[in-house]
Amino acid sequence: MNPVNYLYLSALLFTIGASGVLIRRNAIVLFMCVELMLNASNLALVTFSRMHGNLDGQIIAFFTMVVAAAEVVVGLAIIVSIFRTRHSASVDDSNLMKL
Amino acid sequence: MSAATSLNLAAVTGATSTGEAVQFWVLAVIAVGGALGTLLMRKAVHSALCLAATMLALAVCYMAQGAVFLGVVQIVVYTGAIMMLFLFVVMLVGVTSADSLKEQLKGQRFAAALCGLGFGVLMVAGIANAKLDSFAGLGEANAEGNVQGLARLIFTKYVWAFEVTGALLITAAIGAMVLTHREHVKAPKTQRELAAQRVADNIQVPPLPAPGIYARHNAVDIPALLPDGSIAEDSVMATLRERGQIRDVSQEMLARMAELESTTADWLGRPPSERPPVTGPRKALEPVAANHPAPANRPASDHDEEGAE
Amino acid sequence: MNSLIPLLVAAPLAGAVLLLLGGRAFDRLGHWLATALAALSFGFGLALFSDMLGRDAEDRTLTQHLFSWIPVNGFQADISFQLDQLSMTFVLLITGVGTLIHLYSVGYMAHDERRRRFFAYLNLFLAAMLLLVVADNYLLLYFGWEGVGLASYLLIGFWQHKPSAATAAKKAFIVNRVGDMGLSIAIMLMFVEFGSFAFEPVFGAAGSASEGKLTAIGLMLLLAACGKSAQVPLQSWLGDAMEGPTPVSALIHAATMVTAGVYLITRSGAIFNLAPDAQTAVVVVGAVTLLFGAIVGCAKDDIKKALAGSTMSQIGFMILAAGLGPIGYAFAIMHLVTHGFFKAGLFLGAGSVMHGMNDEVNMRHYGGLRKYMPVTFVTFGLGYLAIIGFPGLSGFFSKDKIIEAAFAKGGTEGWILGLCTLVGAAVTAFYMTRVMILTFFGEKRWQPDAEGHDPHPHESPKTMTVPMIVLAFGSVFAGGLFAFHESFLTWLEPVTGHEEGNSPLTPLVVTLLTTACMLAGVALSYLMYGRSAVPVVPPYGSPLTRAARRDLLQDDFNHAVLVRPGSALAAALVYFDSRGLDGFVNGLAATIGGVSSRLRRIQNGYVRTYALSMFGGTLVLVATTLLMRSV
Amino acid sequence: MSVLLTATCAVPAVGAVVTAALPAGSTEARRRNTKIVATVFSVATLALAGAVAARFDPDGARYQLTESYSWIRSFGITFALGVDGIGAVLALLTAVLVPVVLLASWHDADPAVAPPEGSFENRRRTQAFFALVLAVEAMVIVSFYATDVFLFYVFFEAMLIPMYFLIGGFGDRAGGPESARQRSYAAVKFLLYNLLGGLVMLAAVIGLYVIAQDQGLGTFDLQTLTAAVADGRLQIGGTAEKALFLGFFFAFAVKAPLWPLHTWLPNAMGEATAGTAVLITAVVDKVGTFAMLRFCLGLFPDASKTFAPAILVLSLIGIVYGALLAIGQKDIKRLVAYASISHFGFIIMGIFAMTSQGQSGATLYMVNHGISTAAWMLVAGFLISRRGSRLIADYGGVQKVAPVLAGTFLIGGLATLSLPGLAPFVSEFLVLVGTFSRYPAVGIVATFGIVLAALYALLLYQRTMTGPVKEEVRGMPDLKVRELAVVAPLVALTVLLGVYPKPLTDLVNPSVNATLSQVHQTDPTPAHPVSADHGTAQDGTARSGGEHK
Repeated sequence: MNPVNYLYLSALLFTIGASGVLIRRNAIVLFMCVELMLNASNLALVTFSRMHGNLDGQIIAFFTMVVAAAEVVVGLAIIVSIFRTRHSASVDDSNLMKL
Repeated sequence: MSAATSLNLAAVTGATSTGEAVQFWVLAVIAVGGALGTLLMRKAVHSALCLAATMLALAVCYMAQGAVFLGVVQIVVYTGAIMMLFLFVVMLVGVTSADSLKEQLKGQRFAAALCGLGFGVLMVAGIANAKLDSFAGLGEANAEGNVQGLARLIFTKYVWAFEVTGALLITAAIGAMVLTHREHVKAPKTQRELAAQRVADNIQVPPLPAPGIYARHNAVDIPALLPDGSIAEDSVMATLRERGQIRDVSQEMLARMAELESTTADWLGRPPSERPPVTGPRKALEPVAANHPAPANRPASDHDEEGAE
Repeated sequence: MNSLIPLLVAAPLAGAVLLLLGGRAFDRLGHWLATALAALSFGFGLALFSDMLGRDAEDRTLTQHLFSWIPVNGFQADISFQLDQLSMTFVLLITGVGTLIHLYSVGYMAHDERRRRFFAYLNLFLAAMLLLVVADNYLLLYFGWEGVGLASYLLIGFWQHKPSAATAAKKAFIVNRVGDMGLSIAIMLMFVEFGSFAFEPVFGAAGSASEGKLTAIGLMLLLAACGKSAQVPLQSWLGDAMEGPTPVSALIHAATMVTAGVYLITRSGAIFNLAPDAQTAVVVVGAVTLLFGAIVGCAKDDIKKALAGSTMSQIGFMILAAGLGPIGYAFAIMHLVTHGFFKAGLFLGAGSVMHGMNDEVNMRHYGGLRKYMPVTFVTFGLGYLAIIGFPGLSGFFSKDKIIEAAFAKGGTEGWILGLCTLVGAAVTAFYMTRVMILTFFGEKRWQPDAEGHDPHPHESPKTMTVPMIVLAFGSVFAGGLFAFHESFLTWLEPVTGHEEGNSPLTPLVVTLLTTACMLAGVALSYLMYGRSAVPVVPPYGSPLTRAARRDLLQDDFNHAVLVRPGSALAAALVYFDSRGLDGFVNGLAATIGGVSSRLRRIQNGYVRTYALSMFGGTLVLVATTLLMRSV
Repeated sequence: MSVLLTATCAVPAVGAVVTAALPAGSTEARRRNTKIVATVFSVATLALAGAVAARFDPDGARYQLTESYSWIRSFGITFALGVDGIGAVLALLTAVLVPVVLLASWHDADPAVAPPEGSFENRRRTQAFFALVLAVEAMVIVSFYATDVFLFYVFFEAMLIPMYFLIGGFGDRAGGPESARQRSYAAVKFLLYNLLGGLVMLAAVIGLYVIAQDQGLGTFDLQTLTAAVADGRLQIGGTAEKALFLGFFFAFAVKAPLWPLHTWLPNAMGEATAGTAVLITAVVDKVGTFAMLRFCLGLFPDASKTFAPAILVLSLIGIVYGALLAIGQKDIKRLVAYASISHFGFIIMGIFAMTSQGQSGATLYMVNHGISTAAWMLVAGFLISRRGSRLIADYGGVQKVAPVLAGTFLIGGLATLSLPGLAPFVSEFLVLVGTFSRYPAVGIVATFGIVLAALYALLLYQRTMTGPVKEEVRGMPDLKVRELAVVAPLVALTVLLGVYPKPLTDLVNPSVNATLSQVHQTDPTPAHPVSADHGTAQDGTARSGGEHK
């Protein structure tokens, strides 16, 4: 088997994640899909690391994870505070950016 | 870990062993299935579980590719910490709340599907077109161990980025605290004020009745019984009431009482009680939600039986 | 001795500054300080005059360079002075008459609460006028030129609470500005032509310039002179300027400032001599104005406006003489000086009459005043005799010389000009006699003033009568003195040059003709006004009379041709600016705003829509990248 | 390397920060402290700017007291300061006017007793106003001293920000809620107009850099660039040079403002406080005309000559148009604004006539117009603050009740109409002569401007100050001591520079000569020059003649 298949898997997962972001309305699920996209890119990075024979790809994947953790913390906090005020986790209910 | 190490051996060279191929196909199916599950499950909890599965599969993929450390981190941080965080929030927001199926944005689903499809095709085409046949493998890089190799890079070449991510994490932590912190707009009411307020509003001046039936049950989802045998709804917390997760055991209790009385009468040699079995007013409360089994069939919970005889 | 020249200017200037900035401290004695400084300046003038008389005729030009004013590469303007015989004449006239009028004003303005300011302005005027005549270059002359314009503006509008006075002041300044424009263009032309605008170098180099250029410079200078000296077509402000206090009319609008145009033309003789076309223009302007002013003077019932018409006419005589070239320069200046005496005297007399008549100016409401104001009557009468050219008095000598010079121009022109001046002399006699009769003779036609007080005519105080008496002396004897052995001509000749024309008539004939015309004018006037009662309400009159009462429709003309289209243009431009230019800008903004408000509907506020567009954008980017790579 | 220039720029900047940081002004005493601190900083700036002008040696190099610090190395951008005669004089003008403006605006930024609905009203209002004015001063002075094109651009644009807040946040007390709307309209219009110009200029700045870099001159340093342009090392080429020139000129023409890009000025000056209006017209706008002289002519000499006739026509239209509109105005401050447009026409005309008289005159004009318009506008502001109306028709007979106010107002008006003896005359005449000697027809038409100027200045005086005293005007107080302290130095300077402008011309002449030699222009020679023995050879001639070589 060619390790390129990992890349195909990564592309597939990324696409599924992106479609999820577009389709799902629950902010939490939407957020999960974002995580899925990040994971997919991590897989690609790890595969590239293997391809090039150095560890820099893994390092980037590592940083991605850290940043994703930070992002999740803040993102979920935002979701919670929105839920507290609006009693809804649907992103369609927050459309105040429309003027 | 030993499995991972053995898998890792295949990854040190660029080529893949048959074992890895088998493993890949298994994991790929799990990962894609999990991803689709995340996308398609109506309930957030289920989505989260599916995502966790995908992440676990990916963790194994990392290990198979020689990224042992990342695989472990993936399990610990992602599946362990982040997904738990997700689950907490899901619980906070409401486990049962499900997306409605009706799409409100016109053409959104179609456009999303089209975009997804197009993007997938493009990516696949791009990868297929790229010259990716030579895989160097990580044998050299991981010579002194994957963790050591990563550590060397992180603390030398990427030390600046590493420090910055540290700052980022602290900022995120503070940010989360700030965001979820609720400022008291006015001074919190004292107990005296609350009491005065209750009297003034004339609603439930004394404390609410406690849940459970003393000597028989003390679970929070079992309402207390009123003297007439009907249930006291106020005794169950509002969340459970809202979800319809109240276990009404009044019938069973009354049956037991009746049984007890008749046994006693037998033993004392009295005639059995003429009192008919009470079927108290049920109010509007249906004790059993559609997806809950009838509580009448579940009398023998662990602690419910204590002191029965 | 040269260092006295700046002091000539500095003394009254110091007075003006002290009185304006000194505040109330000078309220009590400021007017005497101002008078003393004017007199001091006169003293300096006399000292310089005696010094000058002690020198040779050719060596009488004094210069004094103070400092460099505007030094920019080729453009060198200096604050430096030049005092020659021509300037000296003016200095003495200005400071002399000026001092007398300061003295007169002490009495005339005694009850005005803003007297200090009045004297400050008078001193300012003296300083500017002196600067004008002692400047050694055109730019510094321009400084004084506009300075007197400012003083005139301030003094005409001295009683600012009267809208008519404020309007008259503004009108005077703006009409003068039109003239000033001419002066500044002339200076620019000189700079471009000669690289300098100082008198000496310009006059020295004038010969090398083309006649066309010199004519242009000359015409521009004439425009300036028209503005300042109230010559047709820029004469309309002088009548209105009579809104100012009477001493102002006497000093500025009769004796000195309005004659600045004559000074300018005489001073620029070197240019005009080489530009005959410009000279012709000067002569035409002079001739037209002398008739114009005389006609206006005949019709006015306001004593000051009648005198203003007369001033215009007399300056027309001077301009005409100046336009004749070296034949006439000296006589123009001579008439200027004698006119300074008698016209100042006449105005002061008029002021004295008004002072006694509750500030009434309408001559139809006077009558029979000779008994009540004997000193005024006598001094005014002497001035009257001088102006009509009664033999032996000042005006006789000077005006006669001008008429003679006009004939001496020669040819058809000479005849036309001579006849014009003769007619002018006759009309002068006519309207001055009319003024005399209406004011001092006949029966009383006094009217109560606005508050119903009947006038109680009385002789004016000493501070007012003394200057009138002194000026009357000047009116009587100055002309004779100047004509004696042609002393004035000899005095000025080194500066202005002189040549005898070829007159078709002998001087005696001219003199006789002049006297005859004068007598005819007086007789006609007596027939019309002296023998029958004068109506209090003016008769309807002939069309010419009615037009003359309205300054020969000059104001109506200006209004119709300049003011009305001008304000319409301004209004149209205001509209254009707010609707056209700004409308374009605002319209652009509105268009962008409109398009944006439509485009913003795309921003529906749904996060997922934004995500979709981001994703779509990424798709396009990736596709483009791949395509570009594959190509 | 002397740090005098940096210090001159830094003092007002520090002053702005300090003033802004002072404790909030809820009490009168705290507000007064703020004002005094700001004024002290502005006076210190004046002292430094004076020192710069005093240390400038007219016979020395073109740019003196130069400083240069590396800023953005990869693009060759430096924080380079240097001063020539023109910059020194204009920076001094700025430094003179700011303390005066601060003193004049002493109470303009006090919180209103009853804040109107929706107005910018808070406790730091006073601090904000004084800090913003100092910030403007700092930025303007940097612009005058900058010898790096990019540095100049940055500050040229940055000064819009404090100006925007000054216009939009602090208006006349006159007018109701409608005026708040008008004010924000004016502020936005000011900002957009100038931003548009600035962006076009940015494109031109980048274009200039790209072209220069192609020819091996990767720098924004003005001295290097102008020297390279002069000796042919930098050849921008016909079309590109024209485009770049227009890019620079557009920005400056908006700022100046030149007809037909002027329409923001009447709004801005009308709605802002009198002090801010003075800042706009007397200080900020001068940067535009100054930059035409320094950048347009220095960097693009050929294009400048190509476009000069067209620009002269526009400025001529501006002179007449501005004056006619001033005559037609009903609002005192808008009248002053249109008068300024007319004057800016003169300044631009002097610059592009390309004669030493014209350019020296234009530079003096910037200074003199600054001083005289400041006097006129500030007195008008005092008048307006007394009656609470900007309409000319609401006044009449003020002279009777407030003679000193009327007198200073008249002096301001007379200066505006260029009365000889007052400073603007010197500059206006120089501009006219300079223009006339190259373009006689333009010079003659421009001369009509002096008649129109007399018309609007005196009409305004007549309608507001003379005539019977109006009921609302009765009891109007005369100028107070503070207001006299504002007007007196301006009037004194107007008179002084009208009679003895030599200190300024000595500073300006060498720089103008250098500018002219950059565009390869010499003054037209007189047709029939006066022979030597008649020459008016004074000390000034010999001196400037020497510098010319």
